[in-house]
Amino acid sequence: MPVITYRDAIHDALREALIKDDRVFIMGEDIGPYGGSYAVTKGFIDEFGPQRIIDTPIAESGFVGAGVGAAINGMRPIVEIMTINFSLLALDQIVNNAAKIRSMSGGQVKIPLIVRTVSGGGNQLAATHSQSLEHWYATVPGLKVVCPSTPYDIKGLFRASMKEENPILFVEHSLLYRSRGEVPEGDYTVPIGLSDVKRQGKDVTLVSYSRMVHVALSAAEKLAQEGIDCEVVDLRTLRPLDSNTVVKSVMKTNRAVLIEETWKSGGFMAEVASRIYEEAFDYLDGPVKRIAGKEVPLPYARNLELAAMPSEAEVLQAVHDLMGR
Amino acid sequence: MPVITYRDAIHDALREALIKDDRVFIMGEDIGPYGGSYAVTKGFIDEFGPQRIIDTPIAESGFVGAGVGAAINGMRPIVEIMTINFSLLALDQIVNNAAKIRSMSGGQVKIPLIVRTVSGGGNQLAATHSQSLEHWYATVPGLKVVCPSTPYDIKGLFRASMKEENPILFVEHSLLYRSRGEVPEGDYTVPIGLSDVKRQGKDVTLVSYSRMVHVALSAAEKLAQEGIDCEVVDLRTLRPLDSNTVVKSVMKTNRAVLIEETWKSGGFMAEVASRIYEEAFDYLDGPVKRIAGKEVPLPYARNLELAAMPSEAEVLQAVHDLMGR
Amino acid sequence: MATKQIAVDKQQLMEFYRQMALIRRFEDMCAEKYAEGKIGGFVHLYVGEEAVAVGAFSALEPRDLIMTHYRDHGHAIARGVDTKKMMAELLGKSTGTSKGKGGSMHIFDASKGFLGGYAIVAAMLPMAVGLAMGAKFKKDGSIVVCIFGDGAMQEGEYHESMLLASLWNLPVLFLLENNGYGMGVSLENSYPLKELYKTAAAYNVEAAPVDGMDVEGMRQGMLKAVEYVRSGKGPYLLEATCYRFKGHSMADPMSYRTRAEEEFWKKKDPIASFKRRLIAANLTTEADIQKIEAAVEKEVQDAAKFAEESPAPDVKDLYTDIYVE
Amino acid sequence: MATKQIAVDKQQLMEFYRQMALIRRFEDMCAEKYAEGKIGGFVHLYVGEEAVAVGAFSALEPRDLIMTHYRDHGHAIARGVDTKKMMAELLGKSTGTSKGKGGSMHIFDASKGFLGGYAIVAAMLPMAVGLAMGAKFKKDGSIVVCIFGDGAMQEGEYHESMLLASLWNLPVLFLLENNGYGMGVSLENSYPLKELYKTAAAYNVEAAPVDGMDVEGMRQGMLKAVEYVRSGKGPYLLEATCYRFKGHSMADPMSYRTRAEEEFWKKKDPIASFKRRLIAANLTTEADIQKIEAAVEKEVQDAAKFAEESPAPDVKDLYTDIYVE
Ligand SMILES: Cc1ncc(C[n+]2csc(CCOP(=O)(O)OP(=O)(O)O)c2C)c(N)n1
Ligand SMILES: Cc1ncc(C[n+]2csc(CCOP(=O)(O)OP(=O)(O)O)c2C)c(N)n1
Ligand SMILES: [Mg+2]
Ligand SMILES: [Mg+2]
Repeated sequence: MPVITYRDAIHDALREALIKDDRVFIMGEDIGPYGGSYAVTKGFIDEFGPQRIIDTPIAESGFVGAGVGAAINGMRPIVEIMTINFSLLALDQIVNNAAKIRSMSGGQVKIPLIVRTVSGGGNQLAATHSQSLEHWYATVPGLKVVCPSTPYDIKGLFRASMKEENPILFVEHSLLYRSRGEVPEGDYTVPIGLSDVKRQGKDVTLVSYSRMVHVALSAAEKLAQEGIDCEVVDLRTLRPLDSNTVVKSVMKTNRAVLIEETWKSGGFMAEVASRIYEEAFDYLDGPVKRIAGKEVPLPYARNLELAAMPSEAEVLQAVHDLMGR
Repeated sequence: MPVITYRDAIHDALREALIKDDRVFIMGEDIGPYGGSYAVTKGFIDEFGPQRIIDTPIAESGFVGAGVGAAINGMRPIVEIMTINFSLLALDQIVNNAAKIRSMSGGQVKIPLIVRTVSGGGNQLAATHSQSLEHWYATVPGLKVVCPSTPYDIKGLFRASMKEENPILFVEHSLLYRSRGEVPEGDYTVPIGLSDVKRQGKDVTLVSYSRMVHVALSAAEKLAQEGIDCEVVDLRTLRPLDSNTVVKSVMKTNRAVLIEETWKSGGFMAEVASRIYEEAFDYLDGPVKRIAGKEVPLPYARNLELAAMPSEAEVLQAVHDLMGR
Repeated sequence: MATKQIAVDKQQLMEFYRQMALIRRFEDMCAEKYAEGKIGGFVHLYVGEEAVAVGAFSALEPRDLIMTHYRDHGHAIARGVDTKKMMAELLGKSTGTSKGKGGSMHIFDASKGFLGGYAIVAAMLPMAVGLAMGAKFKKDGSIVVCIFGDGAMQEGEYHESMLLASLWNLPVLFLLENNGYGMGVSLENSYPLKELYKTAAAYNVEAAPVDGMDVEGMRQGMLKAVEYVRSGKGPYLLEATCYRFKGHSMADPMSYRTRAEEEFWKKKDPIASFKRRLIAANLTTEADIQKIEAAVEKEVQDAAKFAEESPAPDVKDLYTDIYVE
Repeated sequence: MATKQIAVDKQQLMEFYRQMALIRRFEDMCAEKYAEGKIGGFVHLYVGEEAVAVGAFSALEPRDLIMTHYRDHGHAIARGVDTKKMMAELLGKSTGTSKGKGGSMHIFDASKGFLGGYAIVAAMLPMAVGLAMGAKFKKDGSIVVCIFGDGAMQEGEYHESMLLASLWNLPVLFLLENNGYGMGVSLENSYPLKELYKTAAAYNVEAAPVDGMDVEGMRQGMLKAVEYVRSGKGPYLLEATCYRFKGHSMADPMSYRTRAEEEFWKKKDPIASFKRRLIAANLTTEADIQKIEAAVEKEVQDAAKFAEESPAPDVKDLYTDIYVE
């Protein structure tokens, strides 16, 4: 199977969507001649022209709201918000319009809108540019929130998103664009709302999504050398949340470590933990461990940034604690 | 002790702040001649004049950001956002400026800013006007989030907030303004970051905040008649979160029901539940129960609205389930 | 193409009268039902502003699309939305325009191109831009009309929407209902310019003022604007000066404007003055007017009856119409 | 009070030269350190725009306050912020202006009234309005200068801030650095008007354009604006036309503008052209210029050395400077 990057996988999926349906267009900041902040839409302006690859002014509420309106009026807009940090300026349009209009109209309209954005820290971009806020969106009925971690998943989940007629927040991770993985050439989709076991194991369940899946996988490799066999579950979709896969795994391993980038208090893993306790309480030897970002505005200096972000070392420590070693 | 309303308690606390310090001013939509959407600032325009009681244009990001700037430049602004729903339009100013500037400047400035707002549903205001979003803010380092449930607490917590030099989101509840309670005439404060046991009990711990505290208390009364003795813990502050008081209570009762208005998945009670499990796992007979808003955009029709909101009946049911009756 | 100066025939004039009378009577009925506690939430009456919607929409075609704010009853009626279904919506009934889920602020009838009232101030402006992107793509000759208040133009979304519409030369007509107040704050205290249409120059957008108390003038102003927009010249801002005779909503204390000012405007009552003109010009008689009033009365009584007799939504429908399955 | 036409003396002109040369050399050093991997995150160079900051700030007094965007090195240097501390900040050192927590986009020195660079486009505009509220309250004669780009004025916060500043007649000077691009999108493709200062009319705000490549012209334009604002007449919008010689940030692919355009602007290099003029007018000699360049070189080398030799922040400081205790 061809091995490609996460960037190429989403690039190809977008291109495919543009070719398939002329109601599809992309709009966002610097997606045209600049090629996108993360070079995802590179070349599109030449292939599809400025009618379908629309550079927007720096007006997030305006162009995201325009995406909602275009979706109502029969288009299939894909709106790119450069990073999830800037989505705060468009949050009202997403939360109060995109997510609610179908319900408020008694089902009279559909909002087939994909809002693509980029989450996460680790690039020394400091406090305002390094946040993981997808869990806020994941609490909102009417939205779906998708957070792929691999080239395979990003392509498959994007295809599934294009088949939906619901508003979707599609959250990529800035540090994953160069990561590589197998992606079949043919057509396939990855269903929205299904967690994925990325590694089988019997001793401890590591739960995460997006970039932290790779931290979990790498920790699992190290732990395997010590004879600790970790199962790694990738949530893939935060809303709807498939906790069954997680719970089933924990019923097998009796132990769980949950890993996410955002601040711990009120992070998404509090929800995942709650589901585990609620559905597998009697299978647990003790509390699950939550590993998350430290509760600080992410500092610029590299050493502080690293100290503030969840690390593999913390995962190893948590597993060791759980295994009593 | 005099018995006054929640509205009068915050009105009095604001008035006191205005009298005490001439750097204090209030700004927000319709707080002047209109008297405030919930009549909290009634009469202030006559007493303090338009320099200190500033009606703003409908420009939430603008005037909340102006509050941050004024705080940096030596003022003590109290900014009113009519409801927490509209705070979405000012979220970037709160999350990326108010909460982070002190850290990003290496501690060079202080942001003594109080943002007052109103949360919650139950007035048939439909999907966009009935949300409880304080838990999003409660995840943000740099902010404090205060949610008083009684006249005593609102006055005491507001006084404590005025003594802080940190940005505070002060969240009131629209259905509590008419509620009454004892408030001493003298000076007192209620510390930020301390949960409060509103009712002592030994069988089950009911945890909530803001209006849901009253649902919990009312349920506790009914349960008392059946011989079930509930302890009711009012979180009062979501950030910093005092989970000790909750954990201590659960260690005594071995059972907990958590009640909040917002949507269940990713709600704040997932965090509270996680803390309980993490710190009192061995004291629990089984999973704690979470009661929350149904995961729908809140509908207008009264019967649907009631069905969507957490109810006393659900609390009774949850307690009965936990007690095995 | 020169502006079509379609001579308005008698029939059309009488239809104007009927629509305005219907709106006025409908609003009175809303006030009654609100007082009876049968309508909940916020209700914003259109009394005094009837000429704006009636004159304006007479210039539209069925294929055109409309989005408006929460003060939407008059717009819906002028667009021909069924008053029975509207009143049922207001009473929270399953037969309502949104099956009872939207309420007063969210009247919606996609079959009439009436794409909703919106309760978040200015939220529909960016969406209207998006609708116009769809209209432009489809090349079906439709235009979009977006109605908003003088308060809404204070929000940043006004700026972003005007900018996008102009930059992309979209067929959207911004109809600004300048009634001089946003809730209790007068325009004087909330915008540093008197003639709001002049702000269009900042976006290179064509604009004009029109007397919103004069239904025929409204139609003429609107015909010109519609022609401009439909011909592909780009967006247009039409500022209709008007006055709301009632409070902002049913909950308004009405403490912020003078009786003298109200009297001044009541002399310009769009219905009474139009009637005087019709009779003076011998275009109608008191008897004819009485007949219209009687028909209107019957329609509104029928609407109320229909609404009262309709069933509330089934609680099972709490979860329907949120996602497209 | 008439505009003070202070004759700029030779010493001042040489100081202009020194500051511009210092900025240019500092930025080159940043590029070097970035290439060496010693500076992380985003770095936005001010090369080409030096005359704007230097000319503008020469018209200010020490008591005045400044807020700017992430392209802030030049502004900080022109305001006299210590280049050692700045370079240390860029290298993420504890001796940096923000102790390494802010980085390139957040240079901050409250002792100089330099209240920060901000990385969220337009976020500082509302805050500057608030600073001006404070200045007006204190009646200390200070004014606020807010620097932002042509891209920032596309955000809704521009609208809200101009509106508030005008309505409340605040002493804030909006200095618009129009360099023709927001990242890779040209103004042509992002704003429907060429002369951006004309947007001020929509807010009844005084405005003027100025040549941002000419340091003396900048000073003159700014003196006029400062006098207007300081005299209490209200806000002012000064549009400085300029050009950035480098990419948007160090990560810019530079695929969106023509070499011819770049050449056109490089002929107007604010430093080279100023030098030619000084020499032609016999105000200086090549030898004097060499002396300045040497001093500048030494300052920047010293700054680099200081930064390199400074220690990284202590990891214990991860949790400091977030809240005021
Ligand atoms: C974002 C937001 N802020 C505030 C409100 C509260 N609010 C509702 S209507 C209104 C006044 C709007 O005035 P205008 O746009 O002039 O419309 P009018 O009511 O006069 O028709 C305000 C402040 C809101 N609904 N949404
Ligand atoms: C709210 C927000 N949206 C987008 C960005 C990404 N971004 C950073 S700088 C920039 C361009 C700003 O251009 P301009 O204001 O003209 O300043 P210049 O860089 O030209 O000096 C963009 C889009 C951001 N930082 N914040
Ligand atoms: Mg109005
Ligand atoms: Mg620019």
